[in-house]
Amino acid sequence: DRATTIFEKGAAGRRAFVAPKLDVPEADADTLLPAHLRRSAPARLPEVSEPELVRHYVKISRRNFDLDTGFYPLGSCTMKHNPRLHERVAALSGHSRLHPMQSPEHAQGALELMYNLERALGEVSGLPHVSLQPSAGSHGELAGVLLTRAFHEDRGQQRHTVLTPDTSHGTNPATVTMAGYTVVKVGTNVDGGVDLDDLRAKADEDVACLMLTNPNTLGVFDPNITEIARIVHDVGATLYYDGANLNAIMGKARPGDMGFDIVHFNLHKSFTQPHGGGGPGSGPIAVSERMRPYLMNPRIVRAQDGSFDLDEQGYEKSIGRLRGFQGNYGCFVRSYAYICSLGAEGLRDASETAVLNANYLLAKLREHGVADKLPLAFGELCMHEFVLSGSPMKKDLGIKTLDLAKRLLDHGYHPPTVYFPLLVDEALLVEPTETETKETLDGFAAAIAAILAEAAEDPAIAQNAPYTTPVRRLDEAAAAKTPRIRQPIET
Amino acid sequence: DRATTIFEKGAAGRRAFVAPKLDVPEADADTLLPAHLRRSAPARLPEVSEPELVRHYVKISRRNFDLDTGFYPLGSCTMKHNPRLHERVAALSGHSRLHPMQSPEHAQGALELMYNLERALGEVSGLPHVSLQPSAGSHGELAGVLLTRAFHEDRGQQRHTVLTPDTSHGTNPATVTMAGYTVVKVGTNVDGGVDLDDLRAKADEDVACLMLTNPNTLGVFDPNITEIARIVHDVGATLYYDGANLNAIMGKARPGDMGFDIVHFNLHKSFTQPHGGGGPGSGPIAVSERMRPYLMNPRIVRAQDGSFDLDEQGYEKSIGRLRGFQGNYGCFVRSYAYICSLGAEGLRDASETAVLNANYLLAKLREHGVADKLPLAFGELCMHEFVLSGSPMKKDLGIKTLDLAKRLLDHGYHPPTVYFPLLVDEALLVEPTETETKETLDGFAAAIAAILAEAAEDPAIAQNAPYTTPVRRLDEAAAAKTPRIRQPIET
Amino acid sequence: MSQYTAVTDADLAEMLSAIGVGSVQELFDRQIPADVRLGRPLDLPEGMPEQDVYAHLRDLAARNTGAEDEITFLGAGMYDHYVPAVIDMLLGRSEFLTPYTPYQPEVSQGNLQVMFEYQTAISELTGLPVSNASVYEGPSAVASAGYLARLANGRPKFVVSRGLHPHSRETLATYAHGFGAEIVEVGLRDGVTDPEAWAAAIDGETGAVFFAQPNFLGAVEDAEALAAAAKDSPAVVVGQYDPIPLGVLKPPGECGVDVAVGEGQTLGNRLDFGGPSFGFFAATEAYLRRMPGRIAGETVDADGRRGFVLTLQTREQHIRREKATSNICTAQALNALAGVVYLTWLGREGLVELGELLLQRTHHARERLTALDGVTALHDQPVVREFAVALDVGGTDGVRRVIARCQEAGVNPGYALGRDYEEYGDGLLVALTEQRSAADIDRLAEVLGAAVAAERADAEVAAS
Amino acid sequence: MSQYTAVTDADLAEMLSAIGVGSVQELFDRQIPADVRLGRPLDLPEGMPEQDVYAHLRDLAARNTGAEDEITFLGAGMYDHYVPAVIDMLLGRSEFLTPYTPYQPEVSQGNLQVMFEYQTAISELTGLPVSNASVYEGPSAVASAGYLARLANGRPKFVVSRGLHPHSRETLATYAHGFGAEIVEVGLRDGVTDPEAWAAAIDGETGAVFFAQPNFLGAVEDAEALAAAAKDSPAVVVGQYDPIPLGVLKPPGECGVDVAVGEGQTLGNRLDFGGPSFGFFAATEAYLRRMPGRIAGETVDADGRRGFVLTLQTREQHIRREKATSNICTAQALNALAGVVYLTWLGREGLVELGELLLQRTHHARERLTALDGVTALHDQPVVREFAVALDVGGTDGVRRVIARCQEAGVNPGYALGRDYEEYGDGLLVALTEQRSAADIDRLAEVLGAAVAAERADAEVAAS
Repeated sequence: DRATTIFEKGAAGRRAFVAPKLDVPEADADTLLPAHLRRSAPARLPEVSEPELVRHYVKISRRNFDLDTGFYPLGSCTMKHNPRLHERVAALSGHSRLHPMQSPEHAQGALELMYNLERALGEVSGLPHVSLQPSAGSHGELAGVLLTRAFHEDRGQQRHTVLTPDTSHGTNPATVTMAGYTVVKVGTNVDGGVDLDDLRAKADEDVACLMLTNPNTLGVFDPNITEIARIVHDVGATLYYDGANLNAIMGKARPGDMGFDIVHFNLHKSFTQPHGGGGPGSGPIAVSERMRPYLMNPRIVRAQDGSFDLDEQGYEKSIGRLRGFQGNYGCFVRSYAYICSLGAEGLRDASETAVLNANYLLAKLREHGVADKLPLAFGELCMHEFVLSGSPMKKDLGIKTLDLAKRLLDHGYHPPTVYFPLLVDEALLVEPTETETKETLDGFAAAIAAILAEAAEDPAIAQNAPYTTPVRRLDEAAAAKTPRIRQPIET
Repeated sequence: DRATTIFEKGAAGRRAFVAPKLDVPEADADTLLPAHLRRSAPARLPEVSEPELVRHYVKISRRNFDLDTGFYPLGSCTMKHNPRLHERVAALSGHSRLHPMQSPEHAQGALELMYNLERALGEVSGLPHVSLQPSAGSHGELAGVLLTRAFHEDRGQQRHTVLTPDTSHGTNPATVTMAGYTVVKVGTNVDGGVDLDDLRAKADEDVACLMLTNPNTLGVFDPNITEIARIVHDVGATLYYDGANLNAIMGKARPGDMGFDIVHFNLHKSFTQPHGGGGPGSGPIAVSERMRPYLMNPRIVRAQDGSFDLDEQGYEKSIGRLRGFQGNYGCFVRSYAYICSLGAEGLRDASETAVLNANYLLAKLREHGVADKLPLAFGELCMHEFVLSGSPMKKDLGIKTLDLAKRLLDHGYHPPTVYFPLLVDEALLVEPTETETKETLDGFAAAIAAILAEAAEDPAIAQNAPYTTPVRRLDEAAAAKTPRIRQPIET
Repeated sequence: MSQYTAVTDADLAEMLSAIGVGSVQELFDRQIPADVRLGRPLDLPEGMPEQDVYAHLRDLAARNTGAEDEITFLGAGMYDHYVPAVIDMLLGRSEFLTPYTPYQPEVSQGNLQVMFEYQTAISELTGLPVSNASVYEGPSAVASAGYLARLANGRPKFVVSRGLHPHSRETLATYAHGFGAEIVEVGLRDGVTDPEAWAAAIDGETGAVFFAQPNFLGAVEDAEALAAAAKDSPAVVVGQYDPIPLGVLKPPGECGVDVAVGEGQTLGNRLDFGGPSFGFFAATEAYLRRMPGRIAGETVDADGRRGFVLTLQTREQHIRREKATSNICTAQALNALAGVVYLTWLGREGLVELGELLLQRTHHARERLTALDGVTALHDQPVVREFAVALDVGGTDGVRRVIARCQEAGVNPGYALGRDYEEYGDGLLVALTEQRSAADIDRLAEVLGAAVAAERADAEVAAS
Repeated sequence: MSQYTAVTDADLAEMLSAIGVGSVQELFDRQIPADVRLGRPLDLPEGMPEQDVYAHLRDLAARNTGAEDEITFLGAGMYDHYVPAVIDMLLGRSEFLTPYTPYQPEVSQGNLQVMFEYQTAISELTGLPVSNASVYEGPSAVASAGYLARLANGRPKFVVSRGLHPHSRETLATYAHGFGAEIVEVGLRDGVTDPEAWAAAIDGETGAVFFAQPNFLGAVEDAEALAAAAKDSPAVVVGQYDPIPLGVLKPPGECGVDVAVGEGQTLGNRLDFGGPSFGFFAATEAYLRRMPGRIAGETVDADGRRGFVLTLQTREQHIRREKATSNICTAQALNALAGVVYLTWLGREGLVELGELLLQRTHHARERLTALDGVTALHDQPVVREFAVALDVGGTDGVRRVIARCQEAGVNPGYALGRDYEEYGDGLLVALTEQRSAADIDRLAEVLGAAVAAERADAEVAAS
């Protein structure tokens, strides 16, 4: 069947909504709102009954692959299980129907929750001062770079560049530009870490910050992190920790102890939020003492009597707000519940198992003899994720990483991240997470092996995959060339 | 993939449950519970983590056809849309965590709701005295026949038979036997109604009750209902209304006004409960004044001050309890919400639209020229459902009603009820309900026509259908011959 | 047209034209005789927008005191166990929530497999090889077991322990009066079924015997001994079990029980003021073809793939009509799904841990309460999750007043046994779940102690 | 092993052996230098069973006063609209809840189609041809519009109406300080943006102008006139819109607005103490390739079937890195789903009906309140869903005390404007939704009247 949108369904006059009755004396509507301010024709929204609405969205929902149905080893995204308890507690009306402008005296539970979450994040990161405000990791990055700017400006310095490794997430350089800095790339050494010589060469007094992920997007923990911190701090720059990979080290190592000044968390990754098809997320930041004065307002404060308040002027040199209200509180509830459920030991178990699972999957792939077609890009072991290069596979078997990914769909798996990080040719970035079973990892490794074996016989199968999905390969070029980004409506 | 049960998944030691800590002084467990009363080995329940649990059940859920995905015209089951508001209100902790033994003073909201629902059901049926206790329609039937027994016994009469038409639901005769009576069948006349001559011949002083559905399972409203009631009452018997088909007449006609003494409601049909894969349901009964004294206890009573109470001795000649506590309250909440949403006008609209949709679908099938292969069994028009006979189809095209049903699955429709009512050869009982759109009915009629056309070309296609379902036709005979009704467990 | 119907004016015109009638009313006028047509609108309130219905139902909910609103030790047949969030999520899925009975197995494999898994779980729990896919609830399951016995051996006498839930005894009596069986009740002694009276009541005319494990007073019965007493009679031995204690109690299948039934609410179902929940129904192989209700069985499809179907349907009403083993049709599929998910969530070790925890907490609570002035144990039998005490407050009315006093202090101390047992007019039945912590037990002891003392002081004043 | 992980002892042995290490710790020891390893457990509380986490979070919730606990007229950027139950159900489906961004379109058609439908709905609502698939929320959407202008024309001056939400102005300032733009604020006169000061502030160096419709005081601005004033400048005209009033207000696309942004919470999203919600972002065709965030587009698959993909990705950070139009990555897909479902639920007529209802109720509430002693209108501009009054109670502290008095009586009368506007220290901002009935408005008038009177009486006593 042709996919039909909700705008192509229903009929004029149908409705799911029953309007409340007008229960006040009726005034002349045109007097209340003069004609020149009025809408002349209604927005052409769908006209459907509730049964039609439900059926439409239930049906299209089933055209998604989801984490509750299958393995989703999307590297750098930490697709771990989403406990359903979190949805239950977030839905409690005391949380879900709490108005953001409610006075603090009437929001003590919410403020205590946020205060506790701040402290927990401070402890996990080793950086004591936390702001929960940013809406996502990229938003946390922006906060961090703007804090860096404030830090330097407070010292009377105008610096112009920010260093980012060539393995970094795309959000890092994009953030740098948005924050008014210029990106300077730093190379990667043969072990997959920062090229110290290149770093030394580029680290000068014009550098405001080095943005780093550790372990980085290669799944490599940089063993020179202390030296890197020294180099950066020696030129007066800040060291920023992109927390996307925090799931590798919870309870095992802390960015603060490595010398980082600023860290952002992806609550939707390490602290398990449902990813929602691409949001919502939440990107709190934690900072060291010297960055504290610049944090975003308002600040949650606890009085002597144990009560909580929102201090709009809590940080005197604050960079200001990054959004409305206090951040994505609904996300805080979920991640706080997660931390309460797991505790110190459970968080450590999560990271240990994430690293164990990744290394086991890597070993299992080697057992299947796929290492010559899909070698590990760097090192021998990995942290919570690893990067394979599909370059030999492409050369020897004639199938690209993209083909492998599409063929995995036919096996019932969501593919790993493909073509990232950029410095690895035909990259395949695999992050199994801690919530997968050994059986699942075994099955996935076997599927990769089967696809390679199949390609050795007939590469066209993978090249034209997938076959069993709701649609087959889609023409992205055509979509970009003549953008059709909304449904045309005739009446 | 082979279907694997939850007992075939997981591994020893895995768990989703975290037990609360022992927070009381530990006593010697064997003293508390001596060995001869103790279980020697644990029940071999599954051992899985929460992610495994979720994935297993989400995955198998997708092997169901459901009402939110497609048309489900299962005759006699009233598969109308389930408003999601009902799930929301039923989940409110004041309803869902209310203990059934809570004292009435602390359950005033629940009792008021039940009181209001009783009154609404009384008004819809025209029979003022209501007990919500029965758990389902069949349970309501049992209540009704036991009430009948009590009624006669109270008059010093021991009657032995209950009349049921040959069109009746199977629950009717089964109930009669359970209640200690003998079934006597009454025939159907050429119009699909009760054969009055046969009724007159069988109605004697040994008859305790006539159980009737009106409109009956042929979708025919019996025009002689007043005469039928007279015949039954003349011999001192009661007249029982099987409410499965109430969706045809809400706000249009009332069993009480037709002369019925007892009616059961299927809240899960007429008053839209989710069917849950076969329950829960709820089968309240409403009765006339003369049956009132025998109703089940406890009775909800309202005091002068407007407060509510449960009177365990409310009906002095009560037949007693039919189950624990007060009935399926969670179902009452949903159906009460439905009645509140629709009001008098909405309920009438529901029945009017149900009858309109059924007649339209019938007309549309005629338009497609399928009437010669699948003629309407009785009459010209229908109420909320209609019965086609697949007899000519079988003879002319070589496909049975079952084949047609299975082929409909490939078209994305749930088939109508098949081979019921029993008196129609190759019966197909179609109930579209009021919540379906004209477009859906058009599509369904076209699909039937397409299947007949296809069968004219090649009957084997339908004979071997379905093809696109999670499994194909299943061997029911083998299942019954060597019953395998639980998963074997090895360790 | 409402929010749930979709016939626009344009649709209506086309539809009426296709049917060949002039109006919807004509469809009714031509089929329903004028004298039974309702010539007026139903006398019901006007329909309301969704938000107003929500507000109304929320207001009603707010006028109930639920288990979130007080610390409750109420049990007596339903128990405030924690329902894990995965259950809400799974039961809320359209795919489980909205289909009907799996009449078309090819598109109902989800439900059918759930039934098969549920049957396996109940079979494991009870130690009996045969389970159906659920019946309505506990007390009617007991009555259904009576009907099974009636069909199986036709003997007219049912011997029933007074330890059975009062609602079970009443329901059994209601059913039995219909199909014609006589109830002989056997009393309790020292909190358990009087063994001598029990043995004496069973004879060649006994169609079935019924006991509860634990019984209504919370006492663990010697189930093996009770079953053994019926060994030489034709009687079907029926045990009504609370499933949670089966984590630690000897299962019916090892006690000589023929049919084990019970209330399934505790397995992942909400309290819901008493329903819906489910009844479980398990039996020995001998009764397979006498079972009421749906049973799922394993088979293969046309391609040889494993699949599940409803099986042994010749027992059922839609096939056998008046000769069916039961009239049951719609039962409790969704609640049974909650049951098997809950048992899976607990897991093999979890059910045992839960049972051991309850054993300890119940013992502790009994110790704490019987240490209070005016509170004594009603019996000294082993208890797993519920126990009975006697309050020296002058009988049932006094107990009720004590309960009311406790509720004012935010604690519901339990159930007044005098509501059902004249002989235990001073009895209070106190139930534990894993949601009642040691701190809650402390609070109960404090509040109950104060309430009993206050009641006795008031009684003294009144007496003087 | 926790409830979420699954490595049994047997698994562990096999896995370590396959890897070739002796322990999990070895994996860390070999990769993380000793000097940065954490040699101690995290200083966090012990993990808790699910029931205890639930109880803890419920206790915290109970210490908040939510919109179910008082009659609230709080608005000021988020509004207590009724969220229909279908939204909970759809958003709770695993299929929508748990996937990530649709990087693999073949198995993400559900999400992609939702985005496409959402874009269509926003385009219809705003009368602008281009919408992205959502940004974080309202104020950062305003700031993102500033960045779009910065990239589009590079002019350094932003002219901002003081009628913009204070959080929007602050967020814009924070962002602008980073990418280098200067903010010029234009004050309000008679409740709306001062037209002369506005026109005067706009010149050839103006990169963007920003106004809010309705503005923070609830007043309907003459959007066309404000946009027209920027017609001859290079400025991008940015309107921050409240979507619900767009049922009755002239859409930005007909007012000369280039970029319409706003807070999407009111479209089917919970209050959630401020988030998550979504920001909408719509623009004229000219800015299509400058848009931040995801955009879904229609295309065909290898078999020619209609399908949807993420499109124009060369704007985005994961492709263009430092040259991207924004750094946004994860945005608000699930919240935007709620948005399009809500708009569908309302439907074409419903959005208008809702707007007209709010218009009437807001007018009525303004009449009722300004009839009270000590309460006057802060402005007389047309209002749709929110209005401002002045309380003669001696300034912001007095207003806050009046609010507290009302809350004690179970009514939250609104927002103290003095929190953000020194010039409106006596201001109270009162918001309506369809959930606030005429009876609620009566109750507000009663409670506010009494509170103002009491405050004034107390002040008199204090003064005397």
